[in-house]
Amino acid sequence: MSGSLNLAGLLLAAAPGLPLALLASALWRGPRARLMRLLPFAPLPALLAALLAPGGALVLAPDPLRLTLALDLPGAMLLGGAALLWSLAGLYAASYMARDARRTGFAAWWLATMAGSLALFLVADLASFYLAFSLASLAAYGLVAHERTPAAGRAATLYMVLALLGEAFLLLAFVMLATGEAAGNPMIAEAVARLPTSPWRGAILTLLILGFALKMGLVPLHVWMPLAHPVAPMPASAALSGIIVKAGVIGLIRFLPFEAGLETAGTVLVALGLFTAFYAVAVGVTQHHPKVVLAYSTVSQMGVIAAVLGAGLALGDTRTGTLAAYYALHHLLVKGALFLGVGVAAGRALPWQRAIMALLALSLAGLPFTSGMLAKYAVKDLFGDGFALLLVTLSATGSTLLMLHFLRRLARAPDAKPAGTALLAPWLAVAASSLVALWVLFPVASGAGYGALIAPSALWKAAWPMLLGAALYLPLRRLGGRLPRIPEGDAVVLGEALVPLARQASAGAERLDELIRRWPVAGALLVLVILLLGAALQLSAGIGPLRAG
Amino acid sequence: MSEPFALLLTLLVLLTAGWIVTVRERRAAVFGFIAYGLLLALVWIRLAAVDVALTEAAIGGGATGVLLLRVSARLGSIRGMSAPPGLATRWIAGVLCAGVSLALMALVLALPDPAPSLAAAAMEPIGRTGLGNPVTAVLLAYRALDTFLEIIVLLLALIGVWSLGADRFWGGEPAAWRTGPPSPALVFLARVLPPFGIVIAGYLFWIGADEPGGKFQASTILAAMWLLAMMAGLAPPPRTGARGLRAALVAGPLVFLAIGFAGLWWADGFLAYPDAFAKPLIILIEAALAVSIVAALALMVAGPAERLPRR
Amino acid sequence: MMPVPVNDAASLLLVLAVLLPILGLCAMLGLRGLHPERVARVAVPLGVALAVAVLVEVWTGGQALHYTLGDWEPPLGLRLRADGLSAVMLVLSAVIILAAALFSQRQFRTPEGIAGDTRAPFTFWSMLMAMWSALNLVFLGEDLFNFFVALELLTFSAVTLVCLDGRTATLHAALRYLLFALLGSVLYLLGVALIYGRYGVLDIGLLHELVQADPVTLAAVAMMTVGLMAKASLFPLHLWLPPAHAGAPPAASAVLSALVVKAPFFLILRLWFDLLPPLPSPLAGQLLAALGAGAILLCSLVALRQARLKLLIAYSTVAQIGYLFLMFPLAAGPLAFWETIGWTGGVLQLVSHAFAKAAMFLAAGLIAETLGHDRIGEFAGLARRLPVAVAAFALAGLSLMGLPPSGGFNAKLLLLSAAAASGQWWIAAVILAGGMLAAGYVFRVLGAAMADGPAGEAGGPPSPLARQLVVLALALVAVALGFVPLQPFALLGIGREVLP
Amino acid sequence: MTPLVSAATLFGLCASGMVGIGLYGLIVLPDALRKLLAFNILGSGVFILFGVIGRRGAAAGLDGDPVPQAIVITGIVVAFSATALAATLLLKISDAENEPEDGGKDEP
Repeated sequence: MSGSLNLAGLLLAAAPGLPLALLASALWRGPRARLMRLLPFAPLPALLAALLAPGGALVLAPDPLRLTLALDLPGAMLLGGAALLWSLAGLYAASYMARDARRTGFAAWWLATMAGSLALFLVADLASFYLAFSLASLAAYGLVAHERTPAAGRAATLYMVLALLGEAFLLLAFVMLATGEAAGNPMIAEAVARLPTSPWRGAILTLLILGFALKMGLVPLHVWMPLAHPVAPMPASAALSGIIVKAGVIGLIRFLPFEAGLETAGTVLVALGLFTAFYAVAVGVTQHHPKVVLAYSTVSQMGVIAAVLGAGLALGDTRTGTLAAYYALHHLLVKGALFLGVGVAAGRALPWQRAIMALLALSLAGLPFTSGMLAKYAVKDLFGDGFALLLVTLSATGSTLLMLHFLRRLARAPDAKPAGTALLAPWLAVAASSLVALWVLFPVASGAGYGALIAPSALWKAAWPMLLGAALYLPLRRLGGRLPRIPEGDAVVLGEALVPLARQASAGAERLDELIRRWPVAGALLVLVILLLGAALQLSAGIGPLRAG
Repeated sequence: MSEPFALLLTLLVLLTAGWIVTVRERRAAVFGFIAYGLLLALVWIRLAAVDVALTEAAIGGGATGVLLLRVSARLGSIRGMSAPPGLATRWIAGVLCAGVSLALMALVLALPDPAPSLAAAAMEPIGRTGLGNPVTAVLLAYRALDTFLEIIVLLLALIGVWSLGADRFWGGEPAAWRTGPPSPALVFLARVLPPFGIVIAGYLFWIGADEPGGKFQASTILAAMWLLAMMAGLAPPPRTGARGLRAALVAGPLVFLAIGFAGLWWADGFLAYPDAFAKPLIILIEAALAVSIVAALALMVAGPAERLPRR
Repeated sequence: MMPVPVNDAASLLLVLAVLLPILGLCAMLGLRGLHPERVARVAVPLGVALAVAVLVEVWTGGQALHYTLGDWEPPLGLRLRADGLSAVMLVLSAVIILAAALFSQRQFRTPEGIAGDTRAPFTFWSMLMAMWSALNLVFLGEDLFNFFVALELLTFSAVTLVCLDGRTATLHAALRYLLFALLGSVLYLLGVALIYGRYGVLDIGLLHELVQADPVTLAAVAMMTVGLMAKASLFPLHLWLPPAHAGAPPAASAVLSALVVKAPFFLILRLWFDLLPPLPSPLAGQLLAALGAGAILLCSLVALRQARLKLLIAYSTVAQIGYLFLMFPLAAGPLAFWETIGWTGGVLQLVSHAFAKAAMFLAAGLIAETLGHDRIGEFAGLARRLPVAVAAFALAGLSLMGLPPSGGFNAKLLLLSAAAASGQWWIAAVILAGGMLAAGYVFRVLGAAMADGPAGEAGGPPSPLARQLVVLALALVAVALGFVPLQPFALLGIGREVLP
Repeated sequence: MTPLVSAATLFGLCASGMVGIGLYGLIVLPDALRKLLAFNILGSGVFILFGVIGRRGAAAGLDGDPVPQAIVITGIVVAFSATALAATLLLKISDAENEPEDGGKDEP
């Protein structure tokens, strides 16, 4: 890896650099006032880097820090998609939030989250990855909490608790990965190459999967998502559901040892992913708010990606990273467009607007010729011909069901404000880019030609699960209101039942502390500690009971 | 003196200590404590540490005793620092403390024999200091920094005591005893004792260089005489903001530091004395320290300012 | 063999570092007309320069500085010594005291038109000087009894600062602090007596050559350690710390939490790593770590429930001190390389906590001044009113939570690595859980301050920007420590041949 | 005839007892002044222990090692300072608590 400055390297550095620089400029009054209008421009270096600099690398700091940037194919795909969505969602936000009293604060959180999320796709060393991951994950708190309603407060608290929990899992995993490395801060690839022979392989993998699954929202760690994504302002929801969840995806792509292949871990991940895919559909169809339905759809789709990664890990297939990133890019752009669309096409929208929303929604289920079909086609190989393939195929049925439900709830939602070009244009641009990007990248990512896509068998393979889904939707619609209402975030209710317990625990701690701080108790404890420490020291030294001598 | 005496003394000390801790009355405990201080002085004599015995009698018994008497006389009922402990707490505490005592006894018996000692090391270079009393040599030459900081501790405690006064009285006079006019007996004592006290103090100070005795013991006696005069109304307590008093307080440390730093030029370093002048320099330091100690001890017992400063 | 120390001009800096604040104290006490804050304006920058000079001298020289007082060699005489760790501690306390002094220049200024001194300013500045001298002596001393005198100086000055406002509640708190600290001192002295009885030597450097793991030595170390623990307010001996902080002036709270409780901990470090011979079993270290874990878990939970900001921060101090005690089993393991990791992590925690906590207490002081109270429940609107103070609190919080980039993060990372390397998973779990709980109480404050509410308007005039910037600077230092490379610092190892 | 226990050792045991008694008083006595007395007992136990150690170190023609003696002299002064500070605090608390009209504050 060359440490010399090069154009590609500079672009890489500018990708997180420009958002951070803009954030720093908010210290001065002038730029602060214009911060909101600068949002669309902040991710442009990242977009350029994704287009021009794949394969580029830059060492930001030499040994012993070894902070290193490098852009490979999966990273470049996600970086490009994320940059595009950040930019267009920023444009959308500039207009959508123009009258928001706290827009400057919003822009600051936005830029911090952006910097972290963009950096995440192009860092190559362990420390930088953790730094970028923390920045993206913690700054997103500001986006979730922005509205300051009770619902936002609850969602933000839950988000923070789980994000910190995820950080803790990852930190421990990283520490264990780095232990035994000669360098204080190893390259991710070096550390992962040694993972299969680590004495703590099981523990590290468990912690990694827990940490990243929290971010991706795999069941049962998904509970924060249906709460957090909908409460944010529309463009922030798009960024959260489109981009931030991909932090988990890139994490698994980077940290799972696909080269070595681990069958057990892979199988567990497949099972976890597929269960998530169907569970989220089942809960999602009972939801009423269109944004909540979309959030459940994200959970379900992340389940599919986890299954893809798991299958690749079990096979030991080195293409897995690229394929998973390709699928994730599809979801990134489509889900971003869907959330932006909720802001313009809710309620009685114009027919063409409804049509585009329908196309986008069904794209998630793999509608032929949309990005969804391409993505699903590309990843199928990894599943072989067995039961897992059937389940993955059927997940499209579930998606169809969920998306039809979404379109219906969208039509019944309160009317969106009449949208001007400032909102419509970014929305349409994201929607269009989902098609363009996936078609352009298909040969690169899958290694197959376009011809395979238009073969009738391929089209039928994409279509039958959807038809099945559509057929299933009819009875479901009949049931309509008689479905049980599952609260948003489903299992979180069980978790929140623990809150009083935690309160009791802390009240207990307070009482215990009060007791300990009573003078006679503290005094007696002091004497006790003397005796215990004295005895412990004698035992540590191998001296038995106290003897003269 | 023989072993039975030591045994008797041990029993007396322990019994008095136990009595102080268990007796109901606060005032009785204070009187017990004064007696305890005198017993301790005897223990120190029996341990052949006459310097310490004098210090213990003067400060441990005398100054502390006067202070505690003054406090217990004025102290009203105050909120306890904890609820009176129950029987269980007392038992647990008792067992634990007995454990510490027993462990300590075992450790005392386990101390090496022959005991390590710096006595020879302390005597060897004592000629360079010109002193005859090794304890003074330790205090003012070998471990002079400790002694310097000890004076700072005194000053700090005095500032701490002063800081507890009210803002408006800052710099004013302490009211050592508030209650009524002094008794005739006290006035008589205050007239008769000081001349003797001053003579004894001067003697102790002078011999301190070579024999047991020294600045602390002498200063304490002087401070006691001054307090006696204040209590009897014969000498007005000084204003805590008075220039002279402040100068007296810092005289000791400053002289100490000045001579210490001068050591950089005329000897081998900070706090080193040139061999030829060591004894006079040490006596000069002791004299300056004594001034500060008398002022600090007396005013610490007198308490914070409680009368308006006279302008 | 120890190298024969020479008293040169550079090592005279050590003497000056101890005595300069005392000279300041004498000037304040002796000359009323000078006004103490003006004396401090001269003494504090000089002291900072001295501390930095010592650090530079140790760093460039690559070896410890020694000064033998009066040319009387130990064991008879006393010696001062600065190795890398001492030099770092010296600079740490100088910077924190500088911040406290800058912060307090207005609060403790002698009123205009008064010829002499007045109570609160005189007490504050003279005690700050005495405290500084005592701290420097603890960091530079080598003699066990010398430490006792330094600890007493420290206790007296801290107690007096705690009850400066003279309200009954703070007087009670000060009395409790004083008596408990005295109990700790006497226990320490008891240990010193046993050590002297066993070896006839009090100099740590000489003792290191002599010590054996026999009952008397071990019991002495146990007594000294527990006495020091009482002064460092390690759980379960923390009864005095929360009430003492409740009514103390902000600058006093800052130095108390950042420095005064660290001094006894520093001595425990010296006892365990420089005096105690290597022990075959880590049992005793694990006992200390268990108490540390108790502090982290219990006191963090209690901090979560505090209604007043100062008490919340005080409980956080007790919890964070727990982290320091986790290093004993980690640094005493059989793996030579990781020993330094655990040790460095502990020291880094000490330093970064000092900055972060000083920033927090000063920020709390600004908040209390502006609002007239420090009840967290009524903070809504605060972020608008005091953005710099709230930002400083948040940055300091980052370090307490152990999130990157911050000194606290690096410290926890090193401790975590050492725990992983030695397979002591329970310590790793405690470190991570402690971070979560810290996040809980930090966010509780930030959440309240960020909410919309009336605190934005009510109360007195806003604090001058300069004071807010002092607080922010401290918090930024705590964060900047996160950019120090994760390698064990070469600097901390200078002069510590005892360590691998 | 050598006695069963030497006087120094006897006083060493005595010091151990004093430490225990002082600790006990410091822990269980609720009254602050009494705690202060207990602290002084505890402290004097430690000082006597130093004295015993000094006496055991008699050599070079001296009746005892002078270093522990000097340490005790310093220690006694420090203990006195502590006692004075604590006692004044105590008086101040007592004054404040027995003058309820100004709520414990000095300054109106």
